[in-house]
Amino acid sequence: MSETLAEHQTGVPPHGHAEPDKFDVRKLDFFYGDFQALGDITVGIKRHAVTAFIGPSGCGKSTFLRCLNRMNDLIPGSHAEGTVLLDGEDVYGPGVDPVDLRRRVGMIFQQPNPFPMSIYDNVAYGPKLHGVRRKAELDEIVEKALGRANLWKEVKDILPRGGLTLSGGQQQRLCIARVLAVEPEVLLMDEPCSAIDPTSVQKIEDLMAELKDRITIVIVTHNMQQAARVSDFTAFFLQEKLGEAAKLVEFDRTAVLFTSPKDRRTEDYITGRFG
Amino acid sequence: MSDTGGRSEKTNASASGVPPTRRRELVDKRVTNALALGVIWCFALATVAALGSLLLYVVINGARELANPIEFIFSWPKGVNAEGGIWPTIQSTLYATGLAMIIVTPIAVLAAVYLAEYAVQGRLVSVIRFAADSLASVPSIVMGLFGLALFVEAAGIGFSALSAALALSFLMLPIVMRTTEEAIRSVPKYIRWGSYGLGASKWQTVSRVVLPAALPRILTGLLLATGRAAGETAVVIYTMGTSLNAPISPLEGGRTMPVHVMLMAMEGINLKAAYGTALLLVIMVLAFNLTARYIVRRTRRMQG
Amino acid sequence: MSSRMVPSRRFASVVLAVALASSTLGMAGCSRGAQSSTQLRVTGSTTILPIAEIASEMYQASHPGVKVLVAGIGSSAGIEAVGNGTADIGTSSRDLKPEEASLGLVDTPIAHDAIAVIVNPSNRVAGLSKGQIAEIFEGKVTNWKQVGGPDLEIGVVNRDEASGTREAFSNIVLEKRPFDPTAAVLPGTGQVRFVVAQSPGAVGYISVGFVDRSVKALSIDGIAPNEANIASKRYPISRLLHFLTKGSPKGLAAEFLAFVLSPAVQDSVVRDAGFLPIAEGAQ
Amino acid sequence: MTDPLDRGGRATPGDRRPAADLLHREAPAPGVSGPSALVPPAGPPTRLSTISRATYLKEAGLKNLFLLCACVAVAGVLLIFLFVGYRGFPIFGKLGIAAFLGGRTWSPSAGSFGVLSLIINSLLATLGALAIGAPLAIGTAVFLSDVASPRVRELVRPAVELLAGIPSVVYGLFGLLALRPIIAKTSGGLGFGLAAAWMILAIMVVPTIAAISEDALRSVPDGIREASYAMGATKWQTIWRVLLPAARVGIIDAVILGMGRAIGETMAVLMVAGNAAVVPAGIFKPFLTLTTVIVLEMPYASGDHRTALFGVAIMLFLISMAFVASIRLISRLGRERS
Repeated sequence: MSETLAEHQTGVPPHGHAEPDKFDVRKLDFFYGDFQALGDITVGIKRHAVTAFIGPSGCGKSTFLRCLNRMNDLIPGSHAEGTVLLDGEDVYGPGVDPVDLRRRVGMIFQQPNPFPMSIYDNVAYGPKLHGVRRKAELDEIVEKALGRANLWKEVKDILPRGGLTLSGGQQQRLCIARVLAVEPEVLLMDEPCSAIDPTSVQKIEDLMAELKDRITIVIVTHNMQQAARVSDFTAFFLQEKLGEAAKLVEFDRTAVLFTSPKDRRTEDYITGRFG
Repeated sequence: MSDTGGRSEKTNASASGVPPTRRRELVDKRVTNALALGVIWCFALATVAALGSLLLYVVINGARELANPIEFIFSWPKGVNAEGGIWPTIQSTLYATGLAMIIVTPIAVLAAVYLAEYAVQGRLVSVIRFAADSLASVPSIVMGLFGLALFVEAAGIGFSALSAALALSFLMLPIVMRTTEEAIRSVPKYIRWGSYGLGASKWQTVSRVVLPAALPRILTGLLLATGRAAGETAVVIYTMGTSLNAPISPLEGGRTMPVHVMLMAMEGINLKAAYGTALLLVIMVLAFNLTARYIVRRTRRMQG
Repeated sequence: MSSRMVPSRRFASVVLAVALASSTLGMAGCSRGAQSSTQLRVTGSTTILPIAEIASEMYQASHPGVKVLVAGIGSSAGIEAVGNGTADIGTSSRDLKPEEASLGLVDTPIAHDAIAVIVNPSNRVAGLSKGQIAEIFEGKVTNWKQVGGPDLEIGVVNRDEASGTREAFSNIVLEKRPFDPTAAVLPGTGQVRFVVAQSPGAVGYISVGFVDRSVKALSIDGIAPNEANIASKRYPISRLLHFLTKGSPKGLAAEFLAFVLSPAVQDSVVRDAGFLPIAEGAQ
Repeated sequence: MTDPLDRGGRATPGDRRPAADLLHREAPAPGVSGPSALVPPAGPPTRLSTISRATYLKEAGLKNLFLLCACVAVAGVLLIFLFVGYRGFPIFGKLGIAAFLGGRTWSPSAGSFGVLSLIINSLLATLGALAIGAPLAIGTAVFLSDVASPRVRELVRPAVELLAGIPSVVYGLFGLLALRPIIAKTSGGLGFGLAAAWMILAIMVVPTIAAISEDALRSVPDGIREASYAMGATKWQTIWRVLLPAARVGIIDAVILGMGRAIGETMAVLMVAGNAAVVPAGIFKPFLTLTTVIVLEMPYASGDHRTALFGVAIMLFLISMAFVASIRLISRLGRERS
């Protein structure tokens, strides 16, 4: 993609801080009805890097992830306050179309969720939504997306078969291919590996490393080893008391956060004292 | 049954130190259990026997009439006692029911889409649900008089397949609505998220992912409701009339199979025709039912 | 599927609109041309239904393009239908009531009918007096032993109020006194027949034309309901069957009426249905 | 189909396709470095598209269309009430509600339209049918949910479902021609009467009651069953003391729905009731109900008689609404208690 090329040409290091953050979140509060789920989150998600959100379950990391592409809009009675800037523009700004936002900020879920249709149609679904009609063009997009998801070789002969007939790990990669087919700028992954077998986990982690050159990746995981393996940056979330809003405790380069956390609570968590 | 029985036996055997009253309690408990379960078995068997005897009766008596099925199905009733075939009643039944299905399907499915996907719990939704439940429980004779008053007389459509279809669609509406809503709700949330996550709008998600996924169960509901409509008597008798006619235009009246059965039985002259028509009607309705079950089973196999 | 659903909805509404429009046109057309069109609606008595249906089949066979729609909905309904113009010919197995005189109907009798009182063949009673029958149907006599039969409860089978047979029976036998309200009310001649045939203590009344071997017709005041007795008018419970038109019959209605009165119908259909030709009774 | 993501005037013409779109949008970024990128470039912001009017209108329009469809159900109930009411209501004014509801004589030819006997008969038929049918149905439901082996269940459940699919006129035919002669032989009467109606209606309510009761029984968590067995209860004790009470609300709903089905049933009752407009003196005597009076007399009714029959339909409608309302009330009470 042109931006990536431009970066390399101008010699900016891929993860340099000089580059503006992809997401710039400022003082975000999030509510389910009257209950405040997230409080005062301020964080910058770095471009072309993998950022991991960790924390004990129920700490709001998934909720926060879903604020980034406004998936939370689907929950009746919820609302967000504060700003979430994507390339400098507020995704919660007046009139912003969450539907188009989600095309740019794709999402992978915990449970592999292929549609009950063929493998081909699963991947072609997104491009078709956005107006691609020509068969040849669709074929190309499908092959490319499956290729980027490292699934092409396994499924190229069984494209008309139902997506649900694949194994769990394959299904998850199919879902990744499905998202890649709409060329998102950001990929949000909500515990993508918790429902699949270890071999497939390996494949997906490899895939993330390949993809991050071109796509900004945010992954929620409760597996700290995974966070340490795949991410460049890590954010630690914590809900300290039941009924209180979850907060961002610490955010730093993964290497720093896991070796010398600044916050006591982070240290307790990563050393396994709770959670 | 057997495993609990086994368990209490074991208790009994090792109960040598237990006082006699306690032992009798255990025996009583076992006897009561066996008796009660026996009664439950009898109830279930009685239900099955009721179905069996009903079907058997209709089949035995109707089979004679259906000895020459082609003639019985495709020829017209002749003479004083409506002997011969029953083709016009079959055509009337299929016409009115098919038309009702065409009318009710889009409305019921979209209504269910609203309830399952768009509606926010509130006063309006509970009013809609109450109305649907009420509609489902309106006695069919009342629905028939309603059709007579509104479609046949006030709207001036007359005794016709269209009037019957409109009245029948009110009968089918709550059934199709409920089964479709359940079908839509049974589509996993995750699948919806997958679509939204790709930048699909709500309608795109509903129309391209949710409805296709729910289609088999929607079809099942539709078939069951259509079967119900095809067997309905009281609604059509006041909306389509009783004249023996094979309707071509929706404005023509006719006599459906259940109405024919009823008239033959009431008139009592040609009971053979009543049996034959009843058998055909039962076969038709069972075909709807069995197709519906087949669809469910096949989908379950494919998705599970 | 749902993208297909939108058009189908559109289709349905188009069908509806077209249907509604053409129905109004159709209705207008009907009311204007009812008398002279190629369609004739004959509605009313279930007793007359067999005659009307066969006659209509024969008539349609010899007059291609003509449609005769026959419905049996009861004499009263037939009279009302011809009165308000929803039928061209109303058929009735009873005479017009005084309050129906204002409808302006013209009566053409087409056949004689007698009403037989029937019992189960196992019943050893063979005949009753008219008075006894009246008492049974009024509910005053409730056991066969009161009229010389076995000790068996009488199961009275009555017809519904729409029935011309009931009307005639009420006029002739009960002299308009009320029926026993606890009696079973059955809506069809055949049903009365098979219920009586299946219940040992039952008694009912049906048109003589429908009596068959499954039931036994009682003689009344010693007179059996056979053809000779009916033609000679000795059998006490008999009546005329009527075709009614609004004003004197015109056009298709007149032609059909003439056909029904012709020997082709009178000598075969009317007789086959168990009635007597209108000319014969007059002798 | 129009592109739902058509962004009206805001997008550059011709950049509909996502890939191309993306390139266009990203293109300016590399040139701008540092914090200045956070400031939107001069000119209208083009990256985050706003909801276009067309999209918004389409989605809102569809939603309203669906709402409209859902409201057809409401309209149906109102129309029924309106049109049946419009035809039947005058009878209340003419006779007075008390004379209509409280009158014991239904004799149209004599101009008396008292429906009390018919109401009593309908209730007698319904309650008797439930007394037979409800235990049968609940027993069958228990059988299906907790007693039968999976294989037996796969045979019995379809049978129960098919029972629901059989047209009521076929039940009527069976009642009239198979059941009634048997009753006539054993009782010595005509065979018409409550006894015949009870048997037929009892079979007819079984599928309704059994299906809903079974759902209710199945929704009782397995943990509760296991807890009961673990305390040494037999299967029957578990069913009687634990499962049936736990599924109580659902079972009551089921019985009320069955009651609605029985009281509204027309054709089957018509064939076996015998249609005498009096409260019968015994269970083998003919009787007329609210539903059968309509189907029997409507073909020839005119004037006040016709109005009175529509009045009877209003009563049936209100009774069925009352059943639905009571189900709602019961399930609300049940929810509050638990």
